[in-house]
Amino acid sequence: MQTEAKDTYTYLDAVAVALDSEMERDENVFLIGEDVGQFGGAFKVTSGFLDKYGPRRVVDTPIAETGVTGLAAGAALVGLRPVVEFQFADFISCAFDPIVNVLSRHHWRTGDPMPVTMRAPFGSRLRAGPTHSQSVESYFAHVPGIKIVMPGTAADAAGLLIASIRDNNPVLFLENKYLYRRLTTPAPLSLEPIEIGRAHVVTEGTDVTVVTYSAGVHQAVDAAEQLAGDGISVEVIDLRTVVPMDAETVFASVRKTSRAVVLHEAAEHLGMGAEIAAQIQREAFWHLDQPVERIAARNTPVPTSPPLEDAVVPQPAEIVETIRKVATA
Amino acid sequence: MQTEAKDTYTYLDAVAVALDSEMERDENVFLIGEDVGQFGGAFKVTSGFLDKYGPRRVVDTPIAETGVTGLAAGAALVGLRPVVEFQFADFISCAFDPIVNVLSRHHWRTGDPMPVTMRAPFGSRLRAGPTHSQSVESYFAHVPGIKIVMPGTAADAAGLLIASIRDNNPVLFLENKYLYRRLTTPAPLSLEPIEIGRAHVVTEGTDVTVVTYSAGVHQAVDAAEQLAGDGISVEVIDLRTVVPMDAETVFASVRKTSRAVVLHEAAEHLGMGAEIAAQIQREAFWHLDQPVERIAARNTPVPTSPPLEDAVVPQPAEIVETIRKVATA
Amino acid sequence: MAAEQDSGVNPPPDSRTPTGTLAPPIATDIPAEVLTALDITDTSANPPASLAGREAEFLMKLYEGLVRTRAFEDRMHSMYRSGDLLGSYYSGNWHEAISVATMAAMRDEDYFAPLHRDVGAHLMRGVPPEQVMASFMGKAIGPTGGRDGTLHYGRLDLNTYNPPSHIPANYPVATGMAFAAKYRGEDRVTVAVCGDGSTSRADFHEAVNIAATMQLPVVFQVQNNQYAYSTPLSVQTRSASFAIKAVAYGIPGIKCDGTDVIAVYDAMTEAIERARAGGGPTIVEAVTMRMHGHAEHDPADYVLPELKDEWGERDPVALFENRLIEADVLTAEAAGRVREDAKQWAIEARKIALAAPMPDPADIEEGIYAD
Amino acid sequence: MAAEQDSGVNPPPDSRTPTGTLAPPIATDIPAEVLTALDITDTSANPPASLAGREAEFLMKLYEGLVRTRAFEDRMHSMYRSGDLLGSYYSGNWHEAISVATMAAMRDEDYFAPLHRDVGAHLMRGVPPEQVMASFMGKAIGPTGGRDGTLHYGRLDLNTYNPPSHIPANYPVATGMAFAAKYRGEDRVTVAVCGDGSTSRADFHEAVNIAATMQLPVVFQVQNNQYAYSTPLSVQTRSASFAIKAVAYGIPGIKCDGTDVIAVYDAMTEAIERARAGGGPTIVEAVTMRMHGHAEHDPADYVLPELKDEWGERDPVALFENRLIEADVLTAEAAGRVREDAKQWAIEARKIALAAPMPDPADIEEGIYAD
Ligand SMILES: Cc1ncc(C[n+]2csc(CCOP(=O)(O)OP(=O)(O)O)c2C)c(N)n1
Ligand SMILES: Cc1ncc(C[n+]2csc(CCOP(=O)(O)OP(=O)(O)O)c2C)c(N)n1
Ligand SMILES: [Mg+2]
Ligand SMILES: [Mg+2]
Repeated sequence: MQTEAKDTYTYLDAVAVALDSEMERDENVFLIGEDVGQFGGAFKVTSGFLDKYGPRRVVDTPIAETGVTGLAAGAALVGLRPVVEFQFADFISCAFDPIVNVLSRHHWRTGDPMPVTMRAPFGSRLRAGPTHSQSVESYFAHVPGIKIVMPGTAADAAGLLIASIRDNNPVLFLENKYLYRRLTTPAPLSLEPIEIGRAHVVTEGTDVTVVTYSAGVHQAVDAAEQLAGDGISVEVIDLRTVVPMDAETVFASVRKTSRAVVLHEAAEHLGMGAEIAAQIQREAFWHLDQPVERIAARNTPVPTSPPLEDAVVPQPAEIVETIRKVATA
Repeated sequence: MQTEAKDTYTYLDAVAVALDSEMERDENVFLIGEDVGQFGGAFKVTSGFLDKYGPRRVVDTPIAETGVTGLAAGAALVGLRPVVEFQFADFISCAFDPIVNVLSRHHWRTGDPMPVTMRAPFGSRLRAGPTHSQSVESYFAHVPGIKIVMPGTAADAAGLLIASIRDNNPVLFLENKYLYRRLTTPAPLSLEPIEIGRAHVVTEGTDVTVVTYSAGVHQAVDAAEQLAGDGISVEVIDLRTVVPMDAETVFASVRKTSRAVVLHEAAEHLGMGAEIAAQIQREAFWHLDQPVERIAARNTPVPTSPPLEDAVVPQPAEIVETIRKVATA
Repeated sequence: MAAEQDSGVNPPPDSRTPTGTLAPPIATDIPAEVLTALDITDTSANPPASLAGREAEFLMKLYEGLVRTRAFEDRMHSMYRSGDLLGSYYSGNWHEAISVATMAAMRDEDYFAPLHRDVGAHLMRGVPPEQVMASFMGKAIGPTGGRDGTLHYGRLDLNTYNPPSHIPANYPVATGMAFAAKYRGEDRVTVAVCGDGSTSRADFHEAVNIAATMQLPVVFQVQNNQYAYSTPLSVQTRSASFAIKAVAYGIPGIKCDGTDVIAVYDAMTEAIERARAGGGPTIVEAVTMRMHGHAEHDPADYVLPELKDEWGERDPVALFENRLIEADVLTAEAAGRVREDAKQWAIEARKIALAAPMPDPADIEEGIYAD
Repeated sequence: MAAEQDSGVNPPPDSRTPTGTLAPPIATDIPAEVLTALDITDTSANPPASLAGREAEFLMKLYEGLVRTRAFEDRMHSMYRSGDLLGSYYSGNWHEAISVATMAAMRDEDYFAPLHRDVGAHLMRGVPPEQVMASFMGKAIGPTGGRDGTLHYGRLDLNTYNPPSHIPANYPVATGMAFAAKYRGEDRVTVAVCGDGSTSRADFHEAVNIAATMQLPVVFQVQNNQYAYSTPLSVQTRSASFAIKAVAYGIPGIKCDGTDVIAVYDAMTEAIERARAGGGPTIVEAVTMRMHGHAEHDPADYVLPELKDEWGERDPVALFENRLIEADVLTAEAAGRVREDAKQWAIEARKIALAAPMPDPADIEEGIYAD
């Protein structure tokens, strides 16, 4: 079990510890998904949970994303708090219909509760190709009624997952699988919930604002460090939750820096960057010295082969140069 | 059959005539969907087609949007040109998975053909409620490889449908069901294909650009007429196809007017207006005198009850006033 | 020209006559021993289920339910015609016996996940008739206050799920309600309803399969009314019946006559009590005929006249009334009174619905998220 | 504490032993007459299919196919271990008989819609082994030039569909290929393949149902290897077999021993020829065991040791080799030569794949749209 006391916690550990603490705390929380039981899930996040909580609360399913998501909705309606694991975020496409037409609208239509947490490992840079590397936040961000949480650090993964499970709404909790074992945070790991809808200013700066989330945070911080050497002061904002979005923190920063870049690994076209840029230009128009730039994946699927994938998803040099251009133009 | 020679053609007639002409022209074109045969479809678009073309080419199906869309993909792969009818665009959610993971990427992955046209009646203002009034273009516009065509006039419906069927790619052809019988165009109805990806400047103007598509075109033209009385000159651009988008025509107009409004009936958050605003502020930043404004539905589902629906989807007064504000601020 | 070719993918239209009338293929094609070995019961070709040993009070409750449901349907048909409604009405004519029997077989605390033809079930569960009417009128007193409309009037406080239009989205949701009951060790059962056409969809298959493997306390009812919009059974499935689809999931199936309120009651009771006792899901197919269009705007001229005639004889309300009179449970006079009461009840409801206000749009953007 | 309660929704882990070994539930639970009445054939418990009357050339073709496939698999396993591949490898060990028999039963012009364990089928269809390897290495010579990878090497010029990861998305696509063949009056058949786990999904149900109602010339093969990733059959379905799911669609089903190349050949031939003659779809279940992990990174320690031992004895390549030797179609010496040739062939392919360049990213944004 990834949940024992440790000196450092990986992003993956943090997810596991958060799940464990919520299951201990609330008998109504249960895990459901493909291979989550004895196997502990494709990425081993739920390793050991079956032994600790038994098959009543750690439920292996047939391969049936539509049905399992609908099942979670029904269980949530009458008082349980399901945590659904999608094996890869790519397969959430098979649950698009119930998420949009059952989960998202039900509370608005009826006033009934719908506390479903959907965990899904997403993202690129693992050479996993077009159908194991998708960023799926834009599939759902247009649909009113779903929260979309995308932590970029291990500590946030824990605090935000706890908040997601306690939230009374459907929450899409997108775990960046590239970070699972690449990122650690030292003990102790806080198990305080982190409010959904609050951005975090990771590095303060004065010349340009970079708005990002999930793995983009680390790319932005790396770029900020490099640009600091050239005397360029970058403010990095980690949105942490893309829906609802902490727009005020973004606007305040842009009013200060007058320049903004949005960074994400999803494709550019109608990615979250479009909404963020559209809002910034409206709310901070008279403060802007430059148009808002987007750094995002090319508008293609994510290729498998390393040179191809590297050409599609944002790379460090492109990130640094785009921020530099916006900051100095 | 809606396809006989007529003095005037409704938007619905135009779709039927275009379908008929393509079926006459190309033996590989066939229609498939729920109730499209003897019944002629829920909106009667394909009325009479079964009698004319027989059950081989006008194919009623079980209620199985996932399977039928996949079937169309397989048939298209090996040389046919399926035209799939979704009974309401809302039900395309059930085909999200094959559209994203089979249809959209297949050509890029393999070089194989994928000429599938998906027709779906969409949109609000018919008191049809949250699951019969959805605008679905944003569900798919983030996904590379799908074209999205949204005609606003009867003539465009015909020309663009013909182009869609002849296109070698998956095309989502979204018919505005509010316009079906409310809009007419005088004979003769041209059966020349209209190039996908070309916008149309509907009214020329100098003070403000309104970028819109589908039913929004008529709302924008009405507003333009009203504002003309107040001496405000509005340029209305009908995108006609939202993916690919004719960005150059939009940019050229905004460089001229220096002010832009985007109008659509989809919800605002990550609607097409986000992408359009993000592109305009980037490409015409130094020409803009005002931020780009979006007029769109509130970020809620579409309610059923008339006063509620009217409060959610853009109404004439709001449209006029927003354009006036942007033009005169 | 293509139309003349005979390599048709579908059979030509004339041959697409509906199958599955009450001389059902499974009874004729598949021997009874085979069905028994598979745990499929087919009572649909039997004579009407016996009234013997049933209490008069119980029979009268069923009868009143049937009559009220019919009175309500009649009122809705005329309200549609007089323009009272925002759009169409999805008639449950000839489904009354299924709705009423299902509710009679269920306990109040059991969960119910209906679809669009279950108006009688809602009425039996206690939704005031004016609320159902209001749902078709966009009025503030409707269960969703006008946010949703038409058939979306499920009320969770009555243990009823409010489904979206997507069919049968209620099936997976029902497995979840059943899951929760089992999780908590409650002995509530969940009943989910769908039509013949709905069985072709993802949600049917995934839900029934999941419920079967998890042995959840849920009953999957299929109301086989022989059409899905204009689509006859032969285009919908090639299987011998819907009950027999249970074989694919390793669970029992029951097929019964959906115009016989007692037959449906018996079938549902068997399935519900099995589920309550831990015996897992059952598919119950109740065969009837959709006597109106898909909704009132649809003249349904695609239905074969013979079929309409044949089934016209099988009015579930009249059939039961006659049997009760024959069995001396009811007199013609008493029946008349029940019918007149029901009519007044529906007329009264219409008055309330007509007088009700439209909703106030002020708070329409609220409630996207629960607190 | 919850773990101690016994109101478990799933049975406790220990009782979730896989069912569906070659003493299959349908053969024991459901009498043969019942299966016959339902048009389900179960030969899976029979002795090996007879070699009598089969030409030596044909038998040798099968044998060589099996040996090559195994040699290829062996090479891939060692390439995985030596780090030649970008990620994991989805082994088709113990699936060789199914792949080879299926290709032998098909014509070149028949359409094939595979999934991830069908490497032998691709090789038989003419995909050069270095292309398959390249697909797992991101090399430019792979069928998608490195855009897609791993198991996505279907080549339409070989009448093979290239599926995405989503299982079984190939099932609906296969119905479309079959639809096209019927539409054009061609006598091509389409064969679609999926695993036991894939049968639980939307795509399986909707595709088989559509194909059945339209009577399309398609064969739906289910490779029952008793696991879906870590998930045993008992969590996947409660039905007696996968072949018997055909009942839900009104089509025939056949269950056969997937380690007996001749048995699979006979089952597939029957189904394919029925489809070719206009008799519509069949579900063919071929039972085997997944002898490696889901992919090579998975140690599969969730598989019961008894099951691995039992099936370890049933190596489809060795079984067939022994039978050919017994039947004097093959000598031990000739067998050795065939094996050695195959090994060299695979080694040669690896050399080519290793030497092949990585793709050039210059045109990666091209090809989103076809002209
Ligand atoms: C996924 C989906 N596709 C299409 C529709 C449109 N539609 C509504 S009801 C209906 C027919 C349903 O037939 P059936 O399940 O037999 O129920 P019945 O109306 O006969 O009671 C259709 C096609 C829908 N609601 N959902
Ligand atoms: C829709 C979907 N959900 C989940 C997965 C992840 N996944 C890939 S293969 C697999 C198991 C498949 O099992 P089975 O169908 O039995 O085939 P096998 O691997 O045993 O050959 C799973 C769960 C997927 N590819 N698609
Ligand atoms: Mg029906
Ligand atoms: Mg398997």
